[in-house]
Amino acid sequence: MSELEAAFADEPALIPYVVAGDPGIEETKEYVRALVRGGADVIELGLPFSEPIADGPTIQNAIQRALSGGMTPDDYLELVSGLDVDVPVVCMTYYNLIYQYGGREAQRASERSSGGTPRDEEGVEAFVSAAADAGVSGLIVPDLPVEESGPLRLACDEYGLDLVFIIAPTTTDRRKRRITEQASGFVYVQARMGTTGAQADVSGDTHDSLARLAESDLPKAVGFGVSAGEHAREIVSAGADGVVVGSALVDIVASGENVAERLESKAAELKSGAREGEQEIPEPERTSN
Amino acid sequence: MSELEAAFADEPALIPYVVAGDPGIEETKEYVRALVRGGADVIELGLPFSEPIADGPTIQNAIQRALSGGMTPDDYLELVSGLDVDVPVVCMTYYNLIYQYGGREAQRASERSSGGTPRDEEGVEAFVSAAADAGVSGLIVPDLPVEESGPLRLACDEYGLDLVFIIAPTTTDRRKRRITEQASGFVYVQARMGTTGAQADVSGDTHDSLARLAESDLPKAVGFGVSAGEHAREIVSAGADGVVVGSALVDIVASGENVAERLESKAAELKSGAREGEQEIPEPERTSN
Amino acid sequence: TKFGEYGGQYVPEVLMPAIEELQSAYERYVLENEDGFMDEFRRHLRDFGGRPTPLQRADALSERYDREVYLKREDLLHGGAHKLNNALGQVLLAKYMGKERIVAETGAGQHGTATAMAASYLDIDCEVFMGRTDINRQRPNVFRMRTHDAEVNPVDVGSGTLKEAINETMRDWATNVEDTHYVIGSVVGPHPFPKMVRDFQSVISEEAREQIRKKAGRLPDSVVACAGGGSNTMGAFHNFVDDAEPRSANRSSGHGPRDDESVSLFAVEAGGSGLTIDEDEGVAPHSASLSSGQDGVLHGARTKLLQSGDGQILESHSVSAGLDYSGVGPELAHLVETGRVTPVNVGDDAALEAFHRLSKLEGIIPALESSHAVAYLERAAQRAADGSSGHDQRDEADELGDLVIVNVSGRGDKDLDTVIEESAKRGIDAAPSMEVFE
Amino acid sequence: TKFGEYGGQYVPEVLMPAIEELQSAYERYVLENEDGFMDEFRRHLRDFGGRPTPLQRADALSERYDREVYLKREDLLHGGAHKLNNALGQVLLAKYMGKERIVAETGAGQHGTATAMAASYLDIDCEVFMGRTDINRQRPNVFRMRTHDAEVNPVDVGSGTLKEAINETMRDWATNVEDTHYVIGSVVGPHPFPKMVRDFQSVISEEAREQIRKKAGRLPDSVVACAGGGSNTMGAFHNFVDDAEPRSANRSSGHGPRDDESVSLFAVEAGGSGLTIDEDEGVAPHSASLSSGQDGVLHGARTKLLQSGDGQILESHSVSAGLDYSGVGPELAHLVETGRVTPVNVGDDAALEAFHRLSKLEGIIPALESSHAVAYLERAAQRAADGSSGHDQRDEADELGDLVIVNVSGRGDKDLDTVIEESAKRGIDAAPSMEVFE
Repeated sequence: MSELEAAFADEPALIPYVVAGDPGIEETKEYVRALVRGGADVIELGLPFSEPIADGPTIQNAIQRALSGGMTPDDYLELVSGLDVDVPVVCMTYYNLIYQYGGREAQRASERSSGGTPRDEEGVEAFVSAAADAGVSGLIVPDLPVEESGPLRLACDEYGLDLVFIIAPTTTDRRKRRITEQASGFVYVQARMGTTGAQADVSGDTHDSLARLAESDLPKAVGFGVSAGEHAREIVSAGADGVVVGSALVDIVASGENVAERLESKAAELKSGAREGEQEIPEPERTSN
Repeated sequence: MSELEAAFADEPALIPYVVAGDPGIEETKEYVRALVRGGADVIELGLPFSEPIADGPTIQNAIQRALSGGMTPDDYLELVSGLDVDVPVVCMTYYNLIYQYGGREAQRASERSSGGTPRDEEGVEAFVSAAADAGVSGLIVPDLPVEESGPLRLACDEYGLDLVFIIAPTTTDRRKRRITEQASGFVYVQARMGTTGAQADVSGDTHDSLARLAESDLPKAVGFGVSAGEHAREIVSAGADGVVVGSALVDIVASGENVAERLESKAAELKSGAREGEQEIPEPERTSN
Repeated sequence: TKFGEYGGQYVPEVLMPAIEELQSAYERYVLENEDGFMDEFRRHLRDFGGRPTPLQRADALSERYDREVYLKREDLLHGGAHKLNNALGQVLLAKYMGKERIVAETGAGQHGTATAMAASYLDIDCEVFMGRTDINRQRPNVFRMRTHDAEVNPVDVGSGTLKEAINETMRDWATNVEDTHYVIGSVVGPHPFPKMVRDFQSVISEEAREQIRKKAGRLPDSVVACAGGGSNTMGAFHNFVDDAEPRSANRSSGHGPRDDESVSLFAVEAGGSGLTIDEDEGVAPHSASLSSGQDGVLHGARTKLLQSGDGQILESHSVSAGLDYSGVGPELAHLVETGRVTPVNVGDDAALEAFHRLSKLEGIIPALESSHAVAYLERAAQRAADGSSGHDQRDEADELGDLVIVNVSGRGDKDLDTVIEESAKRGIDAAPSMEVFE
Repeated sequence: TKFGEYGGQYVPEVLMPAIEELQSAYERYVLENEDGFMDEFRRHLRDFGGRPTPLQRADALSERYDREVYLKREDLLHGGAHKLNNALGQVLLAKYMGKERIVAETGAGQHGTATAMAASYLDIDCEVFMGRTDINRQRPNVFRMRTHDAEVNPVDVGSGTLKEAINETMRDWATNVEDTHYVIGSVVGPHPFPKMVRDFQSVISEEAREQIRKKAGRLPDSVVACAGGGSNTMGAFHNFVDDAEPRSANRSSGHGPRDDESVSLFAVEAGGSGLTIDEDEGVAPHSASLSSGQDGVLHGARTKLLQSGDGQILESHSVSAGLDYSGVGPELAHLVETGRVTPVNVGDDAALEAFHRLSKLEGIIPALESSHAVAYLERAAQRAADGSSGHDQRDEADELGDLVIVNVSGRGDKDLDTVIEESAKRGIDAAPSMEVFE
């Protein structure tokens, strides 16, 4: 059982998301500590990419702030390795940063050797290796569908990282099987169509998606639109093993007021909701995970 | 010999042009009298038409002033009949006014009869008849080439008006013969290409044109660009029987300062130049007209 | 030199020799294809101009009006309008005649642009006369002409619009006639211009006739074209003027039989804001010379004109600058007089609505000129609806018949600013909101 | 799903089922002509779009460059650019797929306009995403889209240009993927978009190949097309990519023999103001991804990109808004990588000069995009002149050979304001004076 999987073992997991470097590196460290104090079981830490096509406006703006602040992949890995928290960190980013991080390594290598285009295999390995060194437990790459994930999956296996995949409301059963075969750590259940962003209620798609995933052994964490303890309760009671909360927290970061304190209390609210939700699950089901 | 032809009999004729109604009817009467005092042998009086394609900017603007002042064909004929000068008046206008004057008559007629389009024959007769009644001696219609002049020629013959045609620098010998066959009163020799307008010198085309017309019995008056006594001298010495002067006079009208006085003295200058020119013609040629 | 009572050559003597020379060149090169002139002309139309233009079935309009509506797509010609057909023909003819210089008038700028294009393509100097008012309100077309290296000469006299530009071009021509050809922009002016321009434009109906036979299996019941000066009109009509052949039996199925068997020709004039003339101001609030003009002589030809009782030419008005002219081609006047062409008119508002309708329903933004032709379909349908109890209107609607060709003489990109402004001012329902701009 | 190392499907899982559905529809309808899809597509291209477009011999350019220069006239396609080929194909495909709604991104507005046209023609709802900056600087195209009844959704994030508009359209698609098709505007995006868009655009080279055989009796020595995303480029190249047939003996008469016997393909990128990148500002002063980009993943595909060493995408820059994109189609990247396509670039000033040159010499105002392709003729000629003593440059110039096709991908009416302003600012000699305005 990987570090990530283990985080779901005892009780429903709270997976808060913030963007690294929003608005600065020290703040991010402070916010992560606050979230852990509030009850976070896993920290999903965004490595900002300039074209975040899977994210809604809230997180786009956070990414913009982080990039304006000068956040780079190297800074990110240094930040992670300097985090003094005892929960696993999963890195959420887009594929080009992973590919290009390796690309730079490969370019240096190809100057020595016979040249040529860097291949995926060379590209991702450099990033995964560095991430593993920094203490990253797993990766979420929202623009990397299972079809294109081969090289990254191999590298993650080699360096002991989990590779988390997203299951969307549109995912067919055939794709679901393919994805769950490749996924590790947990399955990220996308609660609704579209992009990330806090919503006022839980999408009806959530229950269907969880039901379709009942047979999978991996923990299932629901994200996209989760913003309140009540949502967490409902989602966990519907069978989820955890909730991912991003935009609602990034909103707090964006406000700039009492951020750490409010993050901690929001995390506590969400964690508490998740625990309540667990109580509502009939006994036989609860033990099935 | 018509009134117009007779005006050329004794000495080289001065034919000044002004636009009727520029700037008003009473002013025009005053200007005409001044021109006659200065030595005019024929008055060319423009009946303003909104689209004066054969005229340059000076006369265009004069026409605009006259039309703005409300000048109409009826006003024009009334003006002519009220002129108390003893030189012939030739009416310069464009064909649509002649055509449409009759058109109105014809329309009134067609309301009584069975309708239908007014034809040239009906159209022009009304105008020519009214012009004759008003005391007009002849017509110059710069947009009516000889090809289209049949109906107007007929009407002029019927009412005893002369129809003056223009010979241009481009006119071929074939056309020249056709035009001189149809022309009466005098032949208007266009001194240069283009449109009316005062110029600083006499065009070289003038001598050629006059030479080509030597065999014609009609008096030859040269216009387009004549503005000074010196020009008149040169033109008459080259064999012309008269000069037409328009824009140079209209410029004086436009200035609005001491107009009558200056018109009279300009006419005198031109007439004097013409007389000087006549002195320069070798005797045998002078008697040929 | 006449079409019945209309036409002729009412120009200053200084121009007559050039007119005779042009007449001779027209006969030799255009009518007799001397030196392969017409072959070369057609090659340029094809390779440079993009001919043939399509005849497209307008599916949405056909459904809306319950008849087969076909659009002749002159908007796809190089430059964006039918104007190039004529400009290319005349510029080429000028070269065959050995002229070294081209002058042209322009109002909205379409003809000037087409002439400038043709002149730069065929490598001959070009000067365009354009009223100051038009220059200021048609800047993009001035840019285009200058970009094609044509001189643009502002005309400051009078109202500074098309009429004055024509006058001024005639003056230039009178001055430089020996080495200069005047590329007149429509089927107007002295003979042989109206015939020659018609011949250059008649490729429209030549193609349309063949295309409709191929697509619909027969000739149309009617052809609808807008009419300002009338060059797209005559181009769209010419090859149908003599058509009087019987149609297939089913043509009468939809709307009942018509009295005659010929192809009906509808010239749609700009009704502007109404047909009443203000003689004191010297202004007509429309450009409907065929519908309401009087016979007269303007710009070299006898034709139907907007004029005062005295014969002074009135300023015309239309939301479409390209239809804004006080005269009309003499051949059209003749065809109207003889009953072969039916003159109709639609006002500014109806034209604006038609502009939006075609843009929304068919994916084609028509020129405001062409929008008048499109608008007549709606007018006919409305009359049919209004008059379903009365016979007169019913008959009028049915004149269009079951199979209609509408000439889309040009594209409307050039008119977008005007249309947006005028639609907002007049509260045209069909106009889209432009709230996207902050 | 790849062209060599390039291409692929790098999109969120939520879109993958739609991509699979699209792949299936592409294979059935486009590749296998199921239900006569391709027949209907080609009929619309002909009747609505105005295809075929001419292949015109450019007489003045041929003389200037001492080689046969032919222009493929995509500027004559309905809407004024090659964009309609793709928009019409995808909108029609969306209808065959039973979709009820179209979304599209647009930068300069050309693709948005083409999509709006096609959507109104084929009667399907259409929403276009456009950056706020672009909306404000491309007002006429916004007017056109609105006039065709398309919604225009402003994108306020980031720099408010094309890149952001694509991101936002992908987000809308991810939200509404079940009833919505995303009409992507170039040969970019996840598979099968690059192949499918190429197939829709390949009608350009299909026609050009047949036309040049008919006119010149053989295949061209080279084809020159501008490359931003690369849809006109792939359209102009596709049917020549496999050509390696021997040419007639006299082809080497003018410029000496070349090394290979295939049709040379030149992709002309926007060199902007120079190829140096400012990483600190995240800005590239050009759009030359093929010439100077690094491999990476953007908008669903692996391709050559303008990016920082970290992999952040750089803002590109070109005087031509339509070339202003940080990526390029993956197939072009592959063809460049394999040596089949030669990437070259010309800067802003050279493109502006070419804009004026073609307008003056040939009577065609090219789009600023297309002006880059035209400019490469001049560049090659200059190099030949400069390098007449040295061998290297001489060879480069001779790559164009004796018979060249240049793809004029669109018309430049839309660019007039920009060109006049930029020409004045940069002191471009070839620009005409605009003193006619008071």
